[in-house]
Amino acid sequence: MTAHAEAVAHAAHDDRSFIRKYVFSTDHKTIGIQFLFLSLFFLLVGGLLAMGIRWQLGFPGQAMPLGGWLPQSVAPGGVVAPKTYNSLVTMHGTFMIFFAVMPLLVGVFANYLIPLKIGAPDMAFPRLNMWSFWLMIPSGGLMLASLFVLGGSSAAGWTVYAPLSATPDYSGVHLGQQLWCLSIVIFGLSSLLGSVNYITTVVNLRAPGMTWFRLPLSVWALFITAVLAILAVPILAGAVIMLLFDQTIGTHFFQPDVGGQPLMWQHLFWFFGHPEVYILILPAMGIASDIIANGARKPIFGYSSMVYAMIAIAFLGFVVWGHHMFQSGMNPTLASTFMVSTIVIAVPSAIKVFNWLGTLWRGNIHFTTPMLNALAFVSMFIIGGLSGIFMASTPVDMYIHGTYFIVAHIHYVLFGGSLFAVFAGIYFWYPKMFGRQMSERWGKVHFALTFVFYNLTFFPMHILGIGGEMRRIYDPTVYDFLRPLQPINVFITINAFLLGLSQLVFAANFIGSLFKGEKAERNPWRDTGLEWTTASPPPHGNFAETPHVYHGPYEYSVPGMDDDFLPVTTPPTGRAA
Amino acid sequence: MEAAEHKAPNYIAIWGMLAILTVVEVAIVYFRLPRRLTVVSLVFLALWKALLVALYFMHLRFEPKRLLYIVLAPLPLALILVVAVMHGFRGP
Amino acid sequence: MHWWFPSNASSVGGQVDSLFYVILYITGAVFVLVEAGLLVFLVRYRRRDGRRATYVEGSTRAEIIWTTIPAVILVSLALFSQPLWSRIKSADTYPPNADHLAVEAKQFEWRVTYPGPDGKLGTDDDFMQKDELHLVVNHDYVIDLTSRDVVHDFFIPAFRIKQDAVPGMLIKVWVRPTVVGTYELACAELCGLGHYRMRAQVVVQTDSDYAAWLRSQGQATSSAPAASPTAQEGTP
Amino acid sequence: MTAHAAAPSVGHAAPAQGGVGVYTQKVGMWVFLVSEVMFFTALIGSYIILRWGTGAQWPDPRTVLAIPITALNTFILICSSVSMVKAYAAATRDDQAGLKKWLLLTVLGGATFVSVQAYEYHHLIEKGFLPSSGVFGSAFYTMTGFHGFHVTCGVISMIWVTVRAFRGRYAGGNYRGVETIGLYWHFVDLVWIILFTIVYLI
Repeated sequence: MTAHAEAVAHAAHDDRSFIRKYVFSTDHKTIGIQFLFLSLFFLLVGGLLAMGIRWQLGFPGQAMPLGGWLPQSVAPGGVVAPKTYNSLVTMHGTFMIFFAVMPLLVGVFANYLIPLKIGAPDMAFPRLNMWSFWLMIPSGGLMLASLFVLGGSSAAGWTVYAPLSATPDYSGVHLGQQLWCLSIVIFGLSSLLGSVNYITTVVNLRAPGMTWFRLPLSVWALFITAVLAILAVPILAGAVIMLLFDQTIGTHFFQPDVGGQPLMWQHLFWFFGHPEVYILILPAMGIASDIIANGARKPIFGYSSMVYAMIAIAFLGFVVWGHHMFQSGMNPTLASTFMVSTIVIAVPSAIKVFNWLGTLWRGNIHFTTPMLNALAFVSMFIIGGLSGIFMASTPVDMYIHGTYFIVAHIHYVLFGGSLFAVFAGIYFWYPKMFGRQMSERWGKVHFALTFVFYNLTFFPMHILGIGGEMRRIYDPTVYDFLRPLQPINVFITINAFLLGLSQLVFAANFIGSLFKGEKAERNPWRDTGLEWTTASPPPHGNFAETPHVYHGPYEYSVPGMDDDFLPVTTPPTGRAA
Repeated sequence: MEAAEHKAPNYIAIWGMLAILTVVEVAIVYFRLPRRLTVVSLVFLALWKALLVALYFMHLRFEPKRLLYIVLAPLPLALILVVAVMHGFRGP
Repeated sequence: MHWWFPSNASSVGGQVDSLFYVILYITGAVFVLVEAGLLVFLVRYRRRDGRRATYVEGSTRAEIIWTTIPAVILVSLALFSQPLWSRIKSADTYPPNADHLAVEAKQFEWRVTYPGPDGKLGTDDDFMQKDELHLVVNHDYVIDLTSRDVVHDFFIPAFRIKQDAVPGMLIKVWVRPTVVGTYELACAELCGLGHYRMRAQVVVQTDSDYAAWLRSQGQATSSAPAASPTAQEGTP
Repeated sequence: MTAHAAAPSVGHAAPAQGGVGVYTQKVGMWVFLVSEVMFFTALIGSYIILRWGTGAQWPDPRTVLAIPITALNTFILICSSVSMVKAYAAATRDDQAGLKKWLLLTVLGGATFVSVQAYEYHHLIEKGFLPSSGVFGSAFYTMTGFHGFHVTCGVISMIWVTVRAFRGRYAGGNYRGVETIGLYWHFVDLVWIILFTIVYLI
């Protein structure tokens, strides 16, 4: 075990320079934490943009608080201009999906957890891993810069439908859209390097005894997510490059007047976009599974069907993209095919929900902050999943497509689903990452405020959608049939601001606990996982000696044992490892 | 467990085969056969060449089956994408 | 305060609404059952000292049940939706005796071309009207939907009809209004900075009112292109 | 784990539990190539879709492009693939002289391919065939351009591998670096075989 001897030596005296240790680090734990800070920053940016959107929708045509500070071209007299509004909508979606939620789930947890949870000293390609993080800097930087260039940032929606996006004359956006494309291509490269690493690491670097069906569901989920990313993100990169060429060197891929196909953009985008939806929810499912088993002190109900359900979702995720395009002018017979595949993909999601309920059944549920967030994930994912069924039915989709019903659905999945799981994960692994506990009391306050205001913000959006309110509309009061719905918009806006403010509690708790938090022990949650058998935070090289795995990942409340958890490294005889 | 265990294939023979197939391809184009026949035979020849490269030069033939599954994974998806989009446009 | 569907005014709207309600009742029931189950478990199995969780790893029978039931419900929903969908969107099932109109979307207006007195598109007496769509009640129309620049979306909430207008494509949309009245046509696909005000009026009239309107248009177009009274935009 | 742990350029090697029975760099390269397949699917797929959608107006490639010179270029790329595989075979036998010779020939083949392509571009642009010349021009330059970019990256990494070979880094049966870069090289060749048929011949 020469390599491990080396790793141990590293752990004993870590002689890396400051820059190698904290800046250009190849240690997966440092990279995960770097991703955490970066994506929380982008979460803040995306959230602020959302506040701008909500102000305009709640109080159209009124000056925004502090809006006077913005340049006149962006917000004349502090009032959001129509083009600014379109930019806000576009950049909110872009930042949240590509730079906040995806790196939070994949960049943070895949990097931090995979090697620790499978008993590897680091990733398979640590240097590529470092590049994967450092490419996010130019990518996010270009996207941020596009907010400030002449002509404004991309204003064609986060889906940047061609030809609006491909032809500057139509959108009035020149450089902003090109920067958007460039940023997404670099993002794709970063995601690719990360995913190659995650897949190879899980395939080749599992500790002795860590068989495929002993992998925790979080690792399974992150592995499947990486597979999805490997297959889907290159399609986006290819499409975005074509879009960029349409704008810069005069190609005609999406320009109908010379034989290009605008619908081809939508097909390519959603061939990436739908797997992307699962990239954003599968890791959340995995994280929630780990935390729910821990909180309920019970093995996960139906472990192998959970795994097969995720594999099924991953595969079916590639054959449902057309359901974003039911009303796009696509052949209606093909749309029917997509309706069936979409309906089928709901089944594995249902299985997962029932299995989580089965896990809680006859458990001994500890209501810790991570557990509360994980439970919120389950209950919100139920709503998001059920509202998706409306869209799967093609005739109903004809009415609700492109309305606030869709906006409600996506936020129930991406905020109610993914973000609650992200919060759960941060509260849960914070002691491992930083060696200190976050405050449980303030964590619960944050959870309660978020849960309440989140629902008050997004649930009424269903009603707006049923009333027919279109998304991405600068001023809904232009329409007679939407004017009666305006009080709902005001209500949503107020709650959205309160939801935003509630996150200050999280920020204070997160930053405060870095310095003042109670010192964490090795295994504060009494969890069975491998990462809890090493120090908090783990040393460089992770484990003092190669761990050996003897059990499945969720051996809680095993009959005949004193403790209610059995760490995976405990040999079957009961002797301590 | 590595590649050294199998007998190295005759690379020069495969090279000759690839060269011949290329010549045949170009010849087909200049013979101006019926359009459909041209397309079908060219696609067939291209796949044949691609397979030769993948199986022998990239020695997929001698790798464990599980690696083969990883490699084959994207092909059905690529096919689904292209075929679906081709049929996605509304009929006249 | 009207916080629900706009009242329906087309032949297919009723069926779309019923399908919506069917799904609403099914998902509503599932929602209540599952969330209630979750809450009951949370209360009943909350942490108590001296109690241990029961070591259960799963149950194949339970899993088969909760795989099969959703699968059956969902597949029957798909089967339910299919006929209505192909009736609304498949051009070959449209009524053969329908009248034809052409709607061209451009940033940020709807240009409606009427066939004129001869009832045929593409003849000299065609005339164009901006942002105003006049239809005769209980009459079938097939609208040739095109776009001049970017992707727009032809959305009449009261008709429950939505269809993208894609540049380079001609898409046929079938509508049959059933209630006389004035409705709104909205663009439901982000199409640029004036997207929010890409609004038109849909006027569903009786046969005689329509004829009177058509005559007035004939006079207007003979002298000058029709200036639509509702063309002025902006917030009301 | 003595011979296997000696793999270069990896921070740590851990004992693998099963895995696919293939060393880590090779798995990584194959996973990367899988994503490359999807990238070229986006480009080649778009070409097929656009051509299908355009129908009869599509120009006949034979009248626009120079097929004989490209056929020759195809042959050159195939040759460089053979020299690559010969270099790998030499590395597995620890035949250092052979390894260096074949690697140099591979670099030469790749560089020739890129040069001929640059000449072809120059020629076509002089004739007035540009990326803005209809959808065919758009697709032609994007597809062949990205393939050329991949070959260029390949040549650069191949030069690096050759330098390492001259420094004796692949001595003693340490052929993994050569094999891994070879996989990429053959993949680029494979893509060209498909591209050549679809863009130039059909």
